[in-house]
Amino acid sequence: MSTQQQEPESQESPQDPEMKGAESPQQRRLKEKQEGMVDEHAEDEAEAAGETVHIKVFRYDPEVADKQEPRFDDFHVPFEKGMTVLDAVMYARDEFDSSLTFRHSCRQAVCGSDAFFVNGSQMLGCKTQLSELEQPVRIEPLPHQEVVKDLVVDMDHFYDQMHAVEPYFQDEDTPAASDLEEQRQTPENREKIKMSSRCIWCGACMSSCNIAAGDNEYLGPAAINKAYKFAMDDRESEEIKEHRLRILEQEHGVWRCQTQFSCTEVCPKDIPLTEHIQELKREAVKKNLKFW
Amino acid sequence: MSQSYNRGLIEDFSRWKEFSAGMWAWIFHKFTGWMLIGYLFTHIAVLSSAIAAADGQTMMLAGEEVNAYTGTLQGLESLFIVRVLEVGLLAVAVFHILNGIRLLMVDLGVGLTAQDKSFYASLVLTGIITVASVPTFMAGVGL
Amino acid sequence: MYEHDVLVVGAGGAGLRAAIAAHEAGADTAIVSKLHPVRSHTGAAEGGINAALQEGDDWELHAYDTMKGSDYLADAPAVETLAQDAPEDTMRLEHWGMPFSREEDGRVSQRPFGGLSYPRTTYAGAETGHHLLHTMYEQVVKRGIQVYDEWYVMNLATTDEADPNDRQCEGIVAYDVQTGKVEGFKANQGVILATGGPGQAFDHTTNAVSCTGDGHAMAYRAGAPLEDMEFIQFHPTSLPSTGVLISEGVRGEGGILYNNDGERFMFEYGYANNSGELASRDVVARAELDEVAEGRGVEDEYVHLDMRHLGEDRILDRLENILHLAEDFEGVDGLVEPMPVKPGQHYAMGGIEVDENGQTCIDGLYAAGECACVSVHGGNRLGGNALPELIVFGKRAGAHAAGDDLGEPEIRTGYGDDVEDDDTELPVAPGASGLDSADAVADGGVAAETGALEQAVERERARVDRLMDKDSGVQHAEIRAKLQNAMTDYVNVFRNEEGIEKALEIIRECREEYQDVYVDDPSTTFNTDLQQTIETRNLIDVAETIALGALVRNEFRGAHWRQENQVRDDENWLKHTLVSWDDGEPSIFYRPVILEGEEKTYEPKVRSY
Amino acid sequence: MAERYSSFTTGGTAWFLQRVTAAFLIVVLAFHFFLLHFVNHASEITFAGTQARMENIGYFLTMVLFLIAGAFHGVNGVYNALVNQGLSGTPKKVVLAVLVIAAGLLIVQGVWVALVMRGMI
Repeated sequence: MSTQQQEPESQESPQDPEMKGAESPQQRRLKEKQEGMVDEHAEDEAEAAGETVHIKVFRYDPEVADKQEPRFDDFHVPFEKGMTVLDAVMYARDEFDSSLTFRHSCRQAVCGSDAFFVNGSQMLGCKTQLSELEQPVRIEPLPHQEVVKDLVVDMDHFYDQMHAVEPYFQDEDTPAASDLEEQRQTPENREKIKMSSRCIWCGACMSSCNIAAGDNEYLGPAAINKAYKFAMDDRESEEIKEHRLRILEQEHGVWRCQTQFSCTEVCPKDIPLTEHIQELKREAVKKNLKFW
Repeated sequence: MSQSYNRGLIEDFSRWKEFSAGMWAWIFHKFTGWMLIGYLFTHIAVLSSAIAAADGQTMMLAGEEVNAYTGTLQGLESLFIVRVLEVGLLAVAVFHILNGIRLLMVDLGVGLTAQDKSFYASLVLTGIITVASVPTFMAGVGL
Repeated sequence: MYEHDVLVVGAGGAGLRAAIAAHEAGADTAIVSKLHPVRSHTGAAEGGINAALQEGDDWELHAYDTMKGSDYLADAPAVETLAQDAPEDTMRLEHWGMPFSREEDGRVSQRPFGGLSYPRTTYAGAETGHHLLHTMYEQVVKRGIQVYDEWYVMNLATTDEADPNDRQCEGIVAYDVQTGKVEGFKANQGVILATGGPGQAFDHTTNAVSCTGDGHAMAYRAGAPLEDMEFIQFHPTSLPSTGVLISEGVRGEGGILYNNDGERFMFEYGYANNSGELASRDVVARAELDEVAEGRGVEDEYVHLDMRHLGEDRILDRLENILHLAEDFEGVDGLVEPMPVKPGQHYAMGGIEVDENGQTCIDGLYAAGECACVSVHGGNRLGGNALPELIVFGKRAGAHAAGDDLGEPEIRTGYGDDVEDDDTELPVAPGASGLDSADAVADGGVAAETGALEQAVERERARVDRLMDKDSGVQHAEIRAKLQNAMTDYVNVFRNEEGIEKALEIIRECREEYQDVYVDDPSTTFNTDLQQTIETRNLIDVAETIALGALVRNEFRGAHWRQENQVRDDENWLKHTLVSWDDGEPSIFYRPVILEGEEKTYEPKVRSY
Repeated sequence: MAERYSSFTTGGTAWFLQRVTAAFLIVVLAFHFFLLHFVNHASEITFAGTQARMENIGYFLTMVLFLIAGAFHGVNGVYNALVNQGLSGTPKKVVLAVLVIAAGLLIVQGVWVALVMRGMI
C-alpha cells in the first residue's frame, strides 16, 4: 500500500474571530469562559503551550480519484490535556478536511462505534489518551475487515456472527401480563455473567483475532462471549443451554480459538474473552462426555 | 455497498512487530508442531531399517560389517550435522512440551492472567534445558 | 421504494420497543436508523428504571412523585399511564433476559433515587441503559424485524392540507449512508419517530454526537407542534472537555464540590444549606456557574469534585467506573486529584407533542422517547424516569400504530379551541429563511395532497444534489459551532430576556448562513459531511424552538430559570408552551396542563425536598 | 444461520483427544528422550539393544501407543492449523483425506517396524 505523505497542514489556531466556531470544542470552551474577564488569557496559554500532536490517518475512498490508492495523511492537531484519539480526528475533520470519515457517537465508550487500529493495536478512539501514545500516532481502520472509506470498515460480517449464536432469551415471546412474575436469579449468577454482558460490539476483538482473520466462518470472540452470557444465565433452562452449546461446538465455534489472548488484550471493556471461550469448551466437552 | 478495499491477509504478517506474547506463543507452537510431525515421519522411515536388518542385510560402517539398522543409526549419529539437528530437535520438542503444558493450563482455566509470563518462562526454560543438554548430545561425535 | 406497515425511525430504547410492539400487533415493521441499533445513545444511560414493583409501593406514589418532580407541568393522564404500565413493562424486560442487579433472595434490586418517596429504581449495575438497549435489540433480532441501519432519515412525506390536524404522514425519505442513494419508504399504517434528544444544539452536552434532534425538526416542519422545548435539564457533573457524565453516585457516596479557593461552596455561600452537594440537579448546576461567574472557578471554567477522602477501597468498590471515566476522558486520576466538573446539557423534557398513544396531531405520525413530549417530565425529569418512558410509551406508540385499540386519549394535540395564542414581541422573525418552501436546501415545506412520498423523495434528491454540487461557501461545522455556542452562552442554566434575544438573533444568522452551506466531500460513499450538514439544519430549527420557549416563559419552573421572574408563577404559567412551524412562520401558543388524574387532582405544591 | 447446524462435527471430541494425547505425549516423549539420549546414547544404539528393549511387552505397547498418539496429535494439529487459515470446501476434504491416509500409513509402517524389532515378524 502506498504511504504517500502529504504536506503537513497548517496547525495555527485560527485567530480570526469569525473562525471561532471552528476551533476544537475543548479549546473553544476554554476560551469562552475567559470572555469578558480575561479575554486573551486562554489564547496566550494555548500558544505558550504550543504543543501539537502529529497524527497519520489512513485515507481511502473508492470514488475519489486521489484516494482510490490508499494513503496516509498527516495532521498536526493542537494538543490539550485530556485529549483523546477521537478528539484529534474530530479536530482534523472539522478544521482541515471535512471529508475525513469515521464512525463515532457517544464519545464515552458505550456505543462502540469508534474502534480504530492505533499504533498497531485495536482500541476505542474515544477512550485512548493521546498522551499515552508514541508520536506520530498512526490511525488506521480495523484490520481484517474491508474498508468502506477512511476509518470506516464494513461491520456486516461481525453482525452476522453476533446474530449467528441466537443472541436472545429463548423463552416465550410475550407471557401474558398475569404471568409476569419475575424470574429469580442469584446475585452470584448475575455476577458470573456481568463481564460478558458489558460487550459494546465494537469489533476490536474480532479484528485482533488471527483465527477470525483466516477462517471467515469462525464465530469469533464477541459472538462466543455473547453466547456465554446466555449459556451461563441460570434463568434459561438446561435444554436451552444444551442447544446453545450445540451451536458453539460446531467446527467453527469455540474449538477454533487458539488461546492467543489477543482479543482479551484489546477489549476496551476488559471482558476476559479467552477465559469465557475456554470455559465453554470445557462445558461442551463435559456435555459430550455425559453420553459416553 | 458500492465498493470496498480489502487489505488482504498479508497485513497479518507485516504486523509481526505488533504481536503480543500469546500470538508469538501460538506461532512458535504451530511452527514447532510442524517440525515435530515432520520429524516423526522421518524417524519412522529411519527406524524402518530394522526391517532390512531383520532380513539379515548388512552394511559397512567404519570398516566393520554391521546390520542395516545399527549401521544406519550409528552412521547418522556420527555426523556432526545430525548432532546439531538433534539439539535443535530437542529445543523444538522441549518448547512444544512446555508451551503445551502452558496451553493445557489455559484450557483448564488456570493462571489465565499470567499467560504472557508463562510463555516467557517456557522460552527461558527451553533455552536452559537445551544448553544444558548440549554436552550429552555432542558427546563422542567425531569432528 | 420500500414499503412496510409501520416504520420506526431511530433504534434506541423507544424505537426498539415500538418496533417490537408493532410487530407483536401483527404489523410488518421495519426500523430505519442512522446508527446500528446497539450504537444508540440509550446505551449511555446509567441510573435505572422507576417502577412500583414491591409490596408497599404503589403506582399512585410513583405518579405523585413524578407530578411533584415535574413542578406541575406534566399531564396527569400521561404520568398515570407511565406509573401504571412501568411495572409490567419492566418485568417484561426481565423476562427478555435483561441482567438486572439482584438481591440475595434472587429478586430484582431497587434503589432510592432523587425525588422518589420509595426505593423503586430498578437497575443493572451502573449500565442500565446499555443492558436495556442490548436486551431489546436481542428481541428485535429474535423476531426478525427488518432493520435498515445506517440509513439517515432526511424528511417525512406528509400531505399538505392547511390545517396540520388534517394532514397524513405517508412515509419517510431516507439516505443510505453507505451508498448515498436516497429512497422513499412507504408506511401503510404509521411512522414512529424515536430519534432521541436534541443535545447537540448545545456546545457542552452529555449527549452523543448523533443526538441532533432530527425527529423534532422533521415533525416540526411537517406541522406537529413542539412542546415545552425550553425545559432542558443540565447535569451538574460532566467532564469539561468532553461532556462525559460523572454519575450523581459520586456525590451520593460523599463526594465534595470545591471552588478554586478550596471552599466547599454549596455550604460556604449558602446555595443549599441542608443538602449541600446533594441538592437537586438544577440547584447544584446553578451554584457551580455562579462560582465561575464570581471568579472562583478553576481556570475560570469549572469546579472540582473531590472523592479522594472516601478512600481507595470504597472508591474501587463503588465508583470504579468513575475512575476509568476521569482517567480515559480527562486524563485525571480521581484517587490522587480532584476531578474537574461543570454543568452540561443532559436531557430535553420537551419534544414533539403527542398524546398517551404516542400520536401527534398528524394522522399516522407518532413519536416516542426523548424526542416526544407526552408529557411526563414537565419542567424537570426525575432520575430514573427516562427509561420507563421509553418502554411504556414506545410500546404504546408501536401498538397503536399497528392498529391496537388503546382507548381514546385524554391529551389533545395540535392547534385547537383549547389553546391560547401568544403575543410576545420577538426580536427577529423566526422560521424559514429565504421563504421558498419548494427550495430544497432552504426550508422544505410539505408535499401535495397525493403522491406525497414521491414528491418528498424528489425534493430530497434535489436537496442532496444541490448541496453536493455547490463547491464553495460555508461549511456546516462552522455554523453548528456558532449555534452551539450561542445556545450554551445564552440559553443555558441562567436565562434572561436580553440573552435569549441575542441567541435568537444568532440563530437567525445561522439560518441565513445555512443558505450558503456546501459539502466539501464529493463522495457518495459514507459521506458524513453531507449527513452532518443536513443534521445542522435540524439543529437550527430545534435550537430556535428552545430559545422561543425560553423567551416567552417568564417564570422559574423546574429546570427553566428566568432572571426577570425568579419564582414559579402558577397563576399564569400552568400551561405548556407549543411552537408550530406553520409553513415556515413559527407561531407560539399554549395549552393548559392537565392536573386531573383518574381519581384525584394533583394540586401544585412547593417543590422542596 | 440454519446452514451452520448442518455442519456439526465431532470438533469437541477431536479437541478433547488432542488434549488427552498431549498430556500422554508429554510424559512419554520425556521418557523417550531421556532413555535414548541420556541412559542410552543415541550413537550407541544397536539393533540388538533395540530388540532387547522391545522384548518387554510394556515397553512395546507404550511405544505403539506413543506412535498412535503422536500421529493423531500431529496430524490433527496440522489439520487444525489449516482450518484456522480458512481451509474450506473440497480442498479441506482432500486435505483431511490425505492426512488420514498419511497418518494411517505412518502407524501401519511404525507398528510393522515395531513388530519386526520384537521379532514377531
